[in-house]
Amino acid sequence: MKHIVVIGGGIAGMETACALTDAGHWVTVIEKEEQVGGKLNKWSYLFPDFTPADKILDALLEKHSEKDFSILSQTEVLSVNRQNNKFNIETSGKQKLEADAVVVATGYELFDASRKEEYGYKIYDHVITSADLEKLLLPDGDLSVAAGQNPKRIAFVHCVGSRDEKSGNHYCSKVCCITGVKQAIELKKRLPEAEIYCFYMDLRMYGKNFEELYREAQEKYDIQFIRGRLSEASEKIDKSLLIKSEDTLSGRPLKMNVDLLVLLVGMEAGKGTAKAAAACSIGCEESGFLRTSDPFLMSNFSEQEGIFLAGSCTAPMSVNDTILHARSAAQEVNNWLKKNN
Amino acid sequence: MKFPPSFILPFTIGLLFISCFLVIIVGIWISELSKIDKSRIVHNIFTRKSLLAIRETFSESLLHRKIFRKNPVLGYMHMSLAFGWFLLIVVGHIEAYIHYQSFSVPAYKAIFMRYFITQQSITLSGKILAASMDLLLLFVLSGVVLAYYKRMNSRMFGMKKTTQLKTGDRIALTALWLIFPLRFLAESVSAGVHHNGSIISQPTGHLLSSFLPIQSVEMPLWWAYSGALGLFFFALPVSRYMHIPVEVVMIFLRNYGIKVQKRIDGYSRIQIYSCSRCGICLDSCQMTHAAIKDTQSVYALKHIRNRKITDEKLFNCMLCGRCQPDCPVGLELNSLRMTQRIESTKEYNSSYEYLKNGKVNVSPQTEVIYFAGCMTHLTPAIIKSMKEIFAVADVKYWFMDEDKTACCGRPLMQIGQYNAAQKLIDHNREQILASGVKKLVVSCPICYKVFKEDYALPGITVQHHSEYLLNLITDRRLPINKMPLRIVYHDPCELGRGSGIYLQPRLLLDEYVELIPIQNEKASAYCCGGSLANIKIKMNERTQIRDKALEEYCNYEPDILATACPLCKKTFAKSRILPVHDIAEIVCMSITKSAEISSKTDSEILCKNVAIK
Amino acid sequence: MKDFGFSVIKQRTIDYDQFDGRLLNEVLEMEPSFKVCLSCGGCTATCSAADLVSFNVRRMNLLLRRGETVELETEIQKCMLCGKCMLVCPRGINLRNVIMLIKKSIHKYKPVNL
Amino acid sequence: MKREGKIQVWQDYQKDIADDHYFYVRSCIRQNFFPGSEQTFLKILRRELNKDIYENPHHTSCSGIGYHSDIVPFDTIQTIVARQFALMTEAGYQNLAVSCITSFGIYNEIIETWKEFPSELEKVRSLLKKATGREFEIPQNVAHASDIIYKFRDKIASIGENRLVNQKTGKPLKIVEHIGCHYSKMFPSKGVGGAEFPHVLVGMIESWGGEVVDYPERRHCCGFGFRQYLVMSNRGYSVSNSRKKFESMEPYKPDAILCNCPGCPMFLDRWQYVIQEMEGKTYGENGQGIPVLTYEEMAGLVLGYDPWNMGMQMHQTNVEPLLDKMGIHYDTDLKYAGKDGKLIGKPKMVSCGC
Repeated sequence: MKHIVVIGGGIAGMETACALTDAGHWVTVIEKEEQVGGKLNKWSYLFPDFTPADKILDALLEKHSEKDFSILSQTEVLSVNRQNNKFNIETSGKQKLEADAVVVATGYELFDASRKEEYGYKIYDHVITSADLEKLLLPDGDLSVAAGQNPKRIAFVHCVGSRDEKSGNHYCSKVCCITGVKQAIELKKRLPEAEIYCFYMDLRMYGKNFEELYREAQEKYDIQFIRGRLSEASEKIDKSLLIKSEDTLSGRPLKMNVDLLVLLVGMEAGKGTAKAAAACSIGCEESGFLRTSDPFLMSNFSEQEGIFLAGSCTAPMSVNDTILHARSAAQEVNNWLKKNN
Repeated sequence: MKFPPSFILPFTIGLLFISCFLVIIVGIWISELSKIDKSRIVHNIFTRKSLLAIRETFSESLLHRKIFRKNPVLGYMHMSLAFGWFLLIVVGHIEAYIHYQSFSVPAYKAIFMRYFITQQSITLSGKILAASMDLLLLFVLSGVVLAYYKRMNSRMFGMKKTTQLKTGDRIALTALWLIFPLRFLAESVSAGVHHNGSIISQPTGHLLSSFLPIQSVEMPLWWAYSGALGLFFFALPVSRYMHIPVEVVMIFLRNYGIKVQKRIDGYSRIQIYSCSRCGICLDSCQMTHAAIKDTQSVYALKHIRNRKITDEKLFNCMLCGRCQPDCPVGLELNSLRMTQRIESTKEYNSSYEYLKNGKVNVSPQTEVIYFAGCMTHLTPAIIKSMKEIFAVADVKYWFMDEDKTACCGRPLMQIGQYNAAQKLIDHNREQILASGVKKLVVSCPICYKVFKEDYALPGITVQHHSEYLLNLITDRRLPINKMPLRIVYHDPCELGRGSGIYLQPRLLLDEYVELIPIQNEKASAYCCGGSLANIKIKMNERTQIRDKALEEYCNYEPDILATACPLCKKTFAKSRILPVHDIAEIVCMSITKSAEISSKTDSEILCKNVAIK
Repeated sequence: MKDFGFSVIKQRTIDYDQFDGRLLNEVLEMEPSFKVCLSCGGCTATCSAADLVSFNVRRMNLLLRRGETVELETEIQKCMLCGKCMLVCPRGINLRNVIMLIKKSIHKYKPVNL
Repeated sequence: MKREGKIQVWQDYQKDIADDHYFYVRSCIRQNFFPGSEQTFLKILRRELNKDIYENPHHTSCSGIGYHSDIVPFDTIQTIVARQFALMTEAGYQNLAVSCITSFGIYNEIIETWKEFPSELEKVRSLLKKATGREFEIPQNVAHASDIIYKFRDKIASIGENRLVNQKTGKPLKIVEHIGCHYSKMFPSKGVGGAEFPHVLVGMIESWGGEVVDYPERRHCCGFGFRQYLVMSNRGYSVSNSRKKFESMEPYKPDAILCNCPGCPMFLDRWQYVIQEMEGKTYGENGQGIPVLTYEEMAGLVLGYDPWNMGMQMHQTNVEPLLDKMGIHYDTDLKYAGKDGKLIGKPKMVSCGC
């Protein structure tokens, strides 16, 4: 029986582990948090059809619970060393593991919005991120702003920490556009009186039913889309926010007072992925995401033989794409093990 | 002098009221006519035209021939009511004249004759007259029964729907429905009491006397009859039955050559009041295919009359003109809607100061000005075909709007902006005249209609390309290669009903392909649903209208759906159910022998796909 | 008032909070298809009037949404209502009705002191 | 407003400010606009803080205004700046203390240019050598004069006689802080607290007992904008920028505006008067303007200096309302008295709201 170590217990890691167990391998998942499921734990509803994130997570975890693989939680990988076709893995829990293959599934981290100081996240009272909003969108979430009033006007800022040289991230995080549309609709459902604006640079509705949701947002929910990147936000005496942008289609500066500002934060490869890359001696792209052997046929292969990649540690990815990528990773590992037997 | 009984009061007062009202209102309307129209009346009133008008009044207002032709049951209903009532009045009066041996019999004595003349007629003629009165009443009553039934169930009359009523109409309708049964009852009861009456009223009176205290109900029944008549007269001005008197006036004026102008005037009001709200226009209206059921001509006229017309209703019409041939009163439905559109949009501003006429440089050999039209620029296959045809026929032409030009103005006109359109017309007209070319060929029927009717281009022949291509063939300037293709031709509204061009496209197509005759063609052709005249219709509603038309066309299993309008082409092509080509394309395919016609299999597959959906 | 040889320049900024949305709301209520404009500019590209004069149909959406009634009124007068824009609109917006609705109501919402 | 968040930002932008031995370079325009401020700065450093600060009468304009107005070429300004550095080097100093924000920006810009493009540095060395025969070292520490006051703000507070507190109500005075654009917008790391939430003036205000007003247009430029002001017909742009700030700060009812730039106090002060003349609008209490102070003047008031000695009578918007609130005694008769006690002349149009 072959032993495979999966670094990261998010949905990519768990799904890979699951598929590999099914293929008859012995799998160990190393997760730094107490809980598996990764960032999906932070999300309440998923685009484009508002499926509760719990539902997907529970379904995945239930499937995983039926499988026989071990999870080392609150554990980090310190080093991975290759020795005679085997990988020796040392963990923060002082365990020493020997594996035939390693799957890196360290996922992503959310962009720290306070790095965009001009938007005043963590400084102004009513500037929140999409991740913060996600919790508030749960049925018991309190959306009220100053003096317990419901916000009358809400603005979403797209591309916070993405497509932005100033944040050091040139890439597109891919999922924020549709997240913004989804959250705008959810907010409008909760607060039918509120006016909702999305400040965007481009709207990248790449996936199935995304464009349709965007149209619905305009048609049914009166969400207004203003093409322009926010330059700055400032707090007013009543804690509302004065935001400035160019209305690029009019070619004129625009200012607007909003009660709540939601920053659609992008994805970054994050420290976990960087550490894993260092430990496994595999390469990163300029973006920080892990380099795959090629983007077409070998998107699960790292530069190191026997070390595979799954999920959003390779690029920003939606939940469904991550699950698929994880399954393909398991397939590739299985094929590779067979070939090298 | 003996005072007449008091029950005649409702009738007499009502009659007086309605007579005065009609004289005044018709007087006002006629005074509102333009000078030319007034002189038309003066010149024609003592000519044959008045006789024709009388004949038309007789055949249409009384006999309702047009409705008869469309639907015999419905025609009978209208005829029995109108003609029957008319005869009742006429014969009743004759009877009264004979009885009183005088022509100065007050109307009430004729109308309520059975009350006043209690003895039975002894002469044969008197007996015949009395019997025919009874039969006539029976005839009218049969119409009333049908009318009751039609209210309950309009389908029996082959009508999909019937019009909705408002209060004035309800009162008048109730009165009308009551008049004849009440008359019958009153006369029968009188017959029972006095043994007058005739073949029907007498036995009925006899029968009633067997179980009713007829002496005591006689007076109330005559009261009720008179009351119903009075009520009807009073409700007339606020009801649709105004059409009964006004239509007669309208028929006379129409015979004198008066037409609806581009403004609201006395004649347009007369036409509006002449609408009987029979609802026949609802049947032919394609808007119902998109479940739009409140904007049709009958409703538009009703709202215009009541000054409650909203833009939503006024502009939710494709002005396809399909309802117009069906109107039994022969109202100019499109023009009437148009006058209101002009009125409703007269405050709107447009400014085309940017239109500057440059120099027109056209070589003297130029034979033809070609104006493709705005829409045609979105169907470049038509332009390409026309260019190739011009080349084959060796025609020197000036492509007037190849690069840019102002719109023809027709789309503005269709929504009532005549003044704005005039600015565009003036601009284009100047260019056309400056070119010195004597023939203008247009690819778009929308443009064609306006060039033909509103441009005032002396000495210049305006032709739609279907006419022009036919001319080229007659002049043997185009080769003919008949293609083995079955084609359904869709008449564009503006070309067919709008400009009367039905024949030329058909003759042209006959030369090149096999043309399939279809049910709804020519004057009753469908609109594609893309009409620019409707600015309120939603895109999905347009699609529904289009699909209904396509459904019929598909039944004939044509290889190609041919049309002669870029907008129709664009509208139909969107559905992908049938390959759609302009006739210019078909001619071009044939003469260049590049029969790259979309194969039928493609469309079959699509048809199936649609069916699966 | 004293003359300093210059005057306070009016801000070019669109102050969204000052904007009067009544005309916009009226138009959207009567023609909801206008809500889904993508600002793609297809309408402007095909516009017959735009061939002849600087006229931008797409911008009308913006002028309306930013409450620029004065400019909107002059701009909209250039439209010839030919309807080409509707044939190219990827979202099927009934633009001619939008224009007619604006023409109908704009005088009601024009700022008075101008 | 979450203070912890701001503290986090401020901590991200800390800079080294030399402790002593400064070579002082003056501002061209401040000496006209607020002639007492620089003198007060030197007085505070020398007398109150016992620091060594040296200025060379031969130093010149940095020519920044000419540079930003596209009149002075880059090579020229580099050479002029190099000459100032040469004077500093010759005097044996390494820490530059800059009075002017424009100059501060210029010095930083040029030093950064030299770091990125050493060839420029070599060129300038040779140009200066050819032109003047001088040689220079790049200063080890470039501080704006407000940085230095910021560094010693607590010391000033401890020895000061007055606090930024309304003596009648006991509440802290509400002070608007306005940072010159070229202080940290060009190089956020060169300013205390960065560009978005600069701390240099905030630190002084809080340390001296006042309360900072954080209003939406806080980061907005005063409207100086060089060409906007230099060409008379463009001045409308300048006023409209200042007005934007006034309208934004007005609801907070500030007691004073504190600036660290030569241009800003000038324009925030003068434009209040112009707006009043043009539109009849004033932004302070009781039809008065909002007093505009330089940080030296503010420090001087805290230390108990006489406002007229600091040249505060040169303000167009009267400062008396602030002095009254702080409980500072001043002699109205001496407001326009010269050093010799004679009247220097009273302006005909007394300022905003007075």
